[in-house]
Amino acid sequence: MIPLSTLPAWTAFAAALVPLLTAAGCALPLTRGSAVRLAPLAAVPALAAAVAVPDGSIAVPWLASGIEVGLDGTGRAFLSLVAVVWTAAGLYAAGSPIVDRARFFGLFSLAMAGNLALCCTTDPVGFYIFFAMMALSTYGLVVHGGGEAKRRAGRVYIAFVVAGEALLISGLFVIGAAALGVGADSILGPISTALLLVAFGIKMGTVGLHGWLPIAHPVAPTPASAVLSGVMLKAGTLGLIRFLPGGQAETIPFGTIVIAFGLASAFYGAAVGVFQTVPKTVLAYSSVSQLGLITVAIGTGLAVPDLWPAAVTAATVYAVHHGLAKAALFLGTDLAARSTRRTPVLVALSLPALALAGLPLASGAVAKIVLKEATGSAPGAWSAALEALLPIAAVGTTLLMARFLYLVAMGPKADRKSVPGPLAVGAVALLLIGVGATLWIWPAGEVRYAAEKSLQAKYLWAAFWPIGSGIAIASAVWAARATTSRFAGVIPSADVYAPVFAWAHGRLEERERRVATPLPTPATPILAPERPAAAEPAPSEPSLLARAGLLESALLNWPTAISALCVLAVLLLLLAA
Amino acid sequence: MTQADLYTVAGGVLFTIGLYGLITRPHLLYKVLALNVASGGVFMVFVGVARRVPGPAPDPLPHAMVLTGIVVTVSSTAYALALAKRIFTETGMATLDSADTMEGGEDAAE
Amino acid sequence: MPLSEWVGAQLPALVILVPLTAAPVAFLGVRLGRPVALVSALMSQPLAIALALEVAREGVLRYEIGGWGAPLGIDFVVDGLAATMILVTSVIGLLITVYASGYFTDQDRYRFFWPLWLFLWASLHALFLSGDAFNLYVCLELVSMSAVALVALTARREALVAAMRYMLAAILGSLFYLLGVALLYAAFGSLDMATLRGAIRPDVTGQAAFALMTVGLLLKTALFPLHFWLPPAHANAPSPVSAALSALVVKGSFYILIRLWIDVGSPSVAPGTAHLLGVLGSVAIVWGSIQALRQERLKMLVAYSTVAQIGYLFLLFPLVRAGGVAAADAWTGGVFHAVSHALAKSAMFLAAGTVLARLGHDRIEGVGGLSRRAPLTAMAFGLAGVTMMGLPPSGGFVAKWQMISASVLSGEWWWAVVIVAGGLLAAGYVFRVIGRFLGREEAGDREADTGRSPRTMEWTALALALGALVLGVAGQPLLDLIPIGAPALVAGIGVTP
Amino acid sequence: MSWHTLALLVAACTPFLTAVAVFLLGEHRGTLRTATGLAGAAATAAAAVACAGSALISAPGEYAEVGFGLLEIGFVLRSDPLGVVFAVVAGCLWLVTTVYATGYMSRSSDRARFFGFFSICVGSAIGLALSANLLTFFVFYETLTLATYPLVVHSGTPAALKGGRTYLNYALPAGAALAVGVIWLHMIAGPVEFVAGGSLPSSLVQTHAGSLTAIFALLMLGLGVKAALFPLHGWLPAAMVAPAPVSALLHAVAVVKAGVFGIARVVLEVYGPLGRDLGLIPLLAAVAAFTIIFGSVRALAQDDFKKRLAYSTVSQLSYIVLGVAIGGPLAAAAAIAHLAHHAAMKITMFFTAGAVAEEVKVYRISELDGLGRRMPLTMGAFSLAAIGIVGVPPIAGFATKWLLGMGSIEAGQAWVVAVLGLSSVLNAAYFFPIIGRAWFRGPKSEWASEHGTKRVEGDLRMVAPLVLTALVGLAMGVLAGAALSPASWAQMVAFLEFGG
Repeated sequence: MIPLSTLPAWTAFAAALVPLLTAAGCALPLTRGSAVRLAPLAAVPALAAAVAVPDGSIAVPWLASGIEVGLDGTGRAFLSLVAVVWTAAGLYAAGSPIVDRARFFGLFSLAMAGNLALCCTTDPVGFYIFFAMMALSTYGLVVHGGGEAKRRAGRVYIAFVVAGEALLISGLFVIGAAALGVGADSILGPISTALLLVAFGIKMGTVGLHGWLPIAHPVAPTPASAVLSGVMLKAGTLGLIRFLPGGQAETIPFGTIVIAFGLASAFYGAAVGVFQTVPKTVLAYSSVSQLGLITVAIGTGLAVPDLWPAAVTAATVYAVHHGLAKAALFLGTDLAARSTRRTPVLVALSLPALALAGLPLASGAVAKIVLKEATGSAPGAWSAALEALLPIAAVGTTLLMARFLYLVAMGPKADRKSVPGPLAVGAVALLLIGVGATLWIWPAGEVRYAAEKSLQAKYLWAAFWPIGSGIAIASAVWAARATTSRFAGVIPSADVYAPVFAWAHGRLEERERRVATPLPTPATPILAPERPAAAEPAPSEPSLLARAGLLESALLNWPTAISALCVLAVLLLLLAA
Repeated sequence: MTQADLYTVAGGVLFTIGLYGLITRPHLLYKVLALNVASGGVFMVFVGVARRVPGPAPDPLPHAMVLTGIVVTVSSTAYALALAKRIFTETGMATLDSADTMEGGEDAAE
Repeated sequence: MPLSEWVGAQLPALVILVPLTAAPVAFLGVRLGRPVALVSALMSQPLAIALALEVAREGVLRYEIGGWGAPLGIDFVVDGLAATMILVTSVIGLLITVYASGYFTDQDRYRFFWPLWLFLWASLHALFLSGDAFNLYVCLELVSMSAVALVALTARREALVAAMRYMLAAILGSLFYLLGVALLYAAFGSLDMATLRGAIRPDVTGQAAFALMTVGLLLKTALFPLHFWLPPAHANAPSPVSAALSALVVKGSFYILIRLWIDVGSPSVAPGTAHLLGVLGSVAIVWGSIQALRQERLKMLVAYSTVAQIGYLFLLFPLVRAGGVAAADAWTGGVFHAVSHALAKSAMFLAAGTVLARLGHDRIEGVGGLSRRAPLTAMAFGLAGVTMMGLPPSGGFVAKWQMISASVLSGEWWWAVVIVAGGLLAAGYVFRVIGRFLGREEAGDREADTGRSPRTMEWTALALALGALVLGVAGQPLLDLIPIGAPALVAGIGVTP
Repeated sequence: MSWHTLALLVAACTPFLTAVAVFLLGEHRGTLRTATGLAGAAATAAAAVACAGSALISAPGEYAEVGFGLLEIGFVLRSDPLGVVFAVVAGCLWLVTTVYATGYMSRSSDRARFFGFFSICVGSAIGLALSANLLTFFVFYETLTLATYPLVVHSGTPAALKGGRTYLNYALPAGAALAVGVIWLHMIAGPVEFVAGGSLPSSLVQTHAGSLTAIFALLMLGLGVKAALFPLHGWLPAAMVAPAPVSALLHAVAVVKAGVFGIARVVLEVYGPLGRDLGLIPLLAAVAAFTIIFGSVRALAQDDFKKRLAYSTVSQLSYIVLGVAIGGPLAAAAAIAHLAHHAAMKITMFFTAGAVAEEVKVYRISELDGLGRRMPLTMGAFSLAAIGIVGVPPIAGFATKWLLGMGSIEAGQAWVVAVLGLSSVLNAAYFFPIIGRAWFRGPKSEWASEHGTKRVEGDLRMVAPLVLTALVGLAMGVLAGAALSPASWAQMVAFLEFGG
């Protein structure tokens, strides 16, 4: 009998795990058809739970190594975002010509379950379980459809995932042990913090750790890219919020480093992104840039422990905003490419694009205000620096978005057969509504306050001028396109990682080729038909055993033997005397 | 040196001579005879030992043992000779170290 | 007197008399040998078991033949050691008899096997019971003569030459022993072991007597480098004979050696000799194993294995020197080794005999895949090999445990090194054969196989091997029996550092 | 006789009796032989579980015992909580493996010999699990050594014989070292029983420090070969010439775990705190840590399917050794739990290797492309087990890693966390490509052209066991915190060991 008080937590958790059913359904031949049809809607129960289930969590000691499930404010925000984006992506996928649908929706559901459930767990083990489930099943989504390019991208993706998981679990060990009351007060605490920052930094594409992002996004099927960029990256954010020892003095040394990395990501993403030639790659770099801003918020909270709650709110709000907008953009990319009439799509897409840059009335403006509130109290010179730099980042975002829309508009003509159906259009529409409305109906006080604030003239101007400048610069670049177009693509999509990846791919593929063409003496196939053994070379000189044999025949010789007997007799007589 | 000691020492010498013959003579007949010489030596030692008790009468026990020993030696000599003869008929030689004694095998009992 | 009581009182005589009576009867008719031997073998079992139980219950038994008593009469002394040896001889004897009844199908040709074998058996029992140095000589001669005759049984020339070699060596050994007996009598005026035990004192003649007797016995036990006669004799004899020779006959002379040195004399008064014997034993272990590794014939391999395994027995001498627990461990371990080796080695020779009977040869390279065609035989060989290697669960392991214990306790760890190395070398030659058994059949091997291996042959070998194995886990009763009436030196009295 | 001792007797004796019956039934009475084997395995598994029940309800010091005298020490079996873990694992997986082997060997020769020795191996493993003292343990340990040989060389090919020789070259000297160590220890300390928390009196440290150190080295040498500790691991890949059921149950579970189980017994229940006092444990931990990494790196280089698995086993076994050597209840619990966890996962993988070899004659990883579509259940089970070994939650391997990681912090040995992290990455590096090939590449090997890519699993007798063990591995992880799960049981044992 489950006590009534635990019901909410259970409900939320169970709702989050509903996609596991569709995943299983896709695996079993009998249920495959219906599971594929139901998979897009598998996140709906979770969304309902996010809306309806009250806060509260319970420990479940028997599950895995003992986990804790339930919802709190942050979890609820992330769960809502995740559920909406997955539903949109699912609907879009349902309306897209995807090959091998059973497998796609199976993996899709599995990743969805992981992503939803990690929002509903509040302890390290539970989070790690679902984090891994999400990240690993996504590999299948990235390489879905097969081919050399996808395999390479998948390889990069999985390498980063594995490294991240290893670092993450190492950091979580310390937290787990601390829960048991051991090891927390030592040097392990800061080490654990550092490990978590790096591990989640990989997931969030922080500059330097971002190598997989612009590789994996373009090759994945569009719905997968949408969830990848829209919500899976945010799992990193949620992880940071959950497991960093926020609000404690020990985090202060990390603060400035994190802020620095955040800012670097924000600018680097924009700077590299504008040189890209594939729309989805541009979006990937935009994600690097945008998540850099979230990182800045987290860093501020670390630097000023008192600001941690505010930083959490900022990160959460920004995550929701970016998640919706970026997912819309990804889906829109494909929608535009498949539409015979591209202009309406482009117009629709400029909403989330501009929202990212901070367009008033849209989610971006609200998010940026919350962010600014948090960073306004950053320590020392940081406050002023951020005040100056954040708008410039918005300029960068605008440029990126302009580049993106340009690439979408210039994309190859659509094929008539692949015209998107109502499901696909509806999915994008759902997200657009989200971009427009979510932050306005957000229940938390601060957000409502910021939303109203964004309508004040000061903030309107602050929101507008970077967008305006960005558009102006973009127009100038476009006008001078005879010159500037030469720069398109000068930075490879993997930027600084390009030579590393090329080398690693080369090594691995070379080895594969070597293995695939068996050498004259292949590894012994076990229990396979054997070849006749080579004749042993004749020994050139008598072996030790043969020498022993010669000696033995001397010993066996009668005179020798009896003489030995006599010697022995004399010896024994002497010893006796 | 008493008479008894003389017997004893002579017995030892005989034993050694027998031993020498056993080593140096390859022919089986010689070997068997050499062993007989050696056992004669041993018996002489026994005879000498019988004198160890004080008084005119020797200890009877070693004599009894010598008798037993002679019986044993006679029978074993007979047996050894029979065996040597058989070897001669089979191999045409009467030596031990014929080339193939270490090889070959027991024939399967049929 | 009720029969059972009479039998109980006459047990020591009966264990000798049964085979001794059966032997001439078996001699009488061609068809008589087998049934008489089987009856005698079966009758020996309850007697030997009863004797062992009696000793286990009552302690050392003395039996005066004809009621004369020492010094005039002849006494039998049955202590734990003697009872153990008789028990083992009886059990192995029975199984060899059963095996032989399947092996010797040509009744005429092998008609003398049965009486000779029964004589051998009777003399072995007599040897184990004798408490008198001269008596032992007589028994030793009886054993040797029957053994030589058995070796020559096939009348093939290799066998004849081997038998001759064996005979000359045996007679020479007996002469050395007899010479020693003479000097022993000269020194102490008695040949009764029990009397000697009290009379022994440092004396040049006495020491010389010991030395000469020892040389003779070493020759008969085939301790390296006096093993020259053993491999040809054991390998060329018919397999049941090989089994009896390797398992029992060499133990006879060894038995006298330990009686002489540990019961009557004491290795502690002649440390040099004790060490020399230990060293020769060690060399035997290594040398015998190495030779076994290079043999091409299965029976030669097994024979050389005997040369090696005999070496272990001689480690007893240095190890009991210190007295105390170490000596007690060494004593039980050494005897236990003799017992388990007897079981395992007879199993090996019998298994080899089956191979020979099936294939007509015993070349190791020709036995490929035999485990498929004669699984019981392969299994018997393998299980016996476990004891040879001294691995658990086997009697060999328990024995080695005791001996290594003794060497650790006495601080002379180098003997332990030898014991361990010997086990590994044994593994080398055992697995050489087992690998072949389990391996592929070479072309023609299957055709050469006559398939002739009666169940009596396969099962007896397996039973012996299993016996050696069972000793490894359930050997405690025997471990308790062996020390009964043990000499003071090895009775476990005294403190060991 | 109470049911406690009865269960103990049945668990230890049934495999040997089964072996005898199987040998006697011989090659030709196949059906009866199979039935006997299954019945024996089922009885053994049930009895092992009953032993576990017995251990659970008995107070420490009052566990069921049965035995007789031998060498003043005794040949004694006992169902204590640590022992029954291994006994249950070996017993239950034997039942599964018997089913699998019936399918795998259905066209093979010498089946009586195979199943007979197989039973002896399992009996030895269960026997040594339930041994109450070092002598009994050693007897079973060596029986296991010997009984494995005929299985390694089962096919009788020169390659198999060579593998068998390599196996012996390692195993026999190890046995000798172990023997000397055990005897020496008995000389110093008298009969050595296994007692939670260590049985050697602490006063021995003053009097026999040198000897105890040497003995420990000898024991580790002897046990380390089966545990495949570097540099004693070389036999394991060579022994992969054995048929798949042997590799699966013996070279992933019974034989190799006998080594690590022995190390656990010696470190936890013989030396106890003495090991730390003598400074022996850190060295063991270092060797284990190195082996973890070394095994993984070597696994990366293997293209032969079974050899890659073998090197993975080398690496994984040292998790157990490391857990024991870290010293601390959580780490020890991780070690004990991993006995079961690794068993379920690795046996699945070897089953897969065997099933794949039988079904499509594929022995190399580079030929596995696209096999997931051909044999989805088989490869699915494999994938589950593989990601479990890598340490991906919520499969069993993660439960081990979690306990081990926290245990190492608890014991103040946080460096182990780095080893775990690196090892996880390497594990992923050699297992993920297999999964990737099977599921995310198109078929290119010969089997595809010969048989097409139609979905055909192998013999049901092979598929069902491997799916079952994969699910067991999953369940062990998902329910790790539940009562009576291996991880919970292991924690109970560990707290007994450390007096928690």
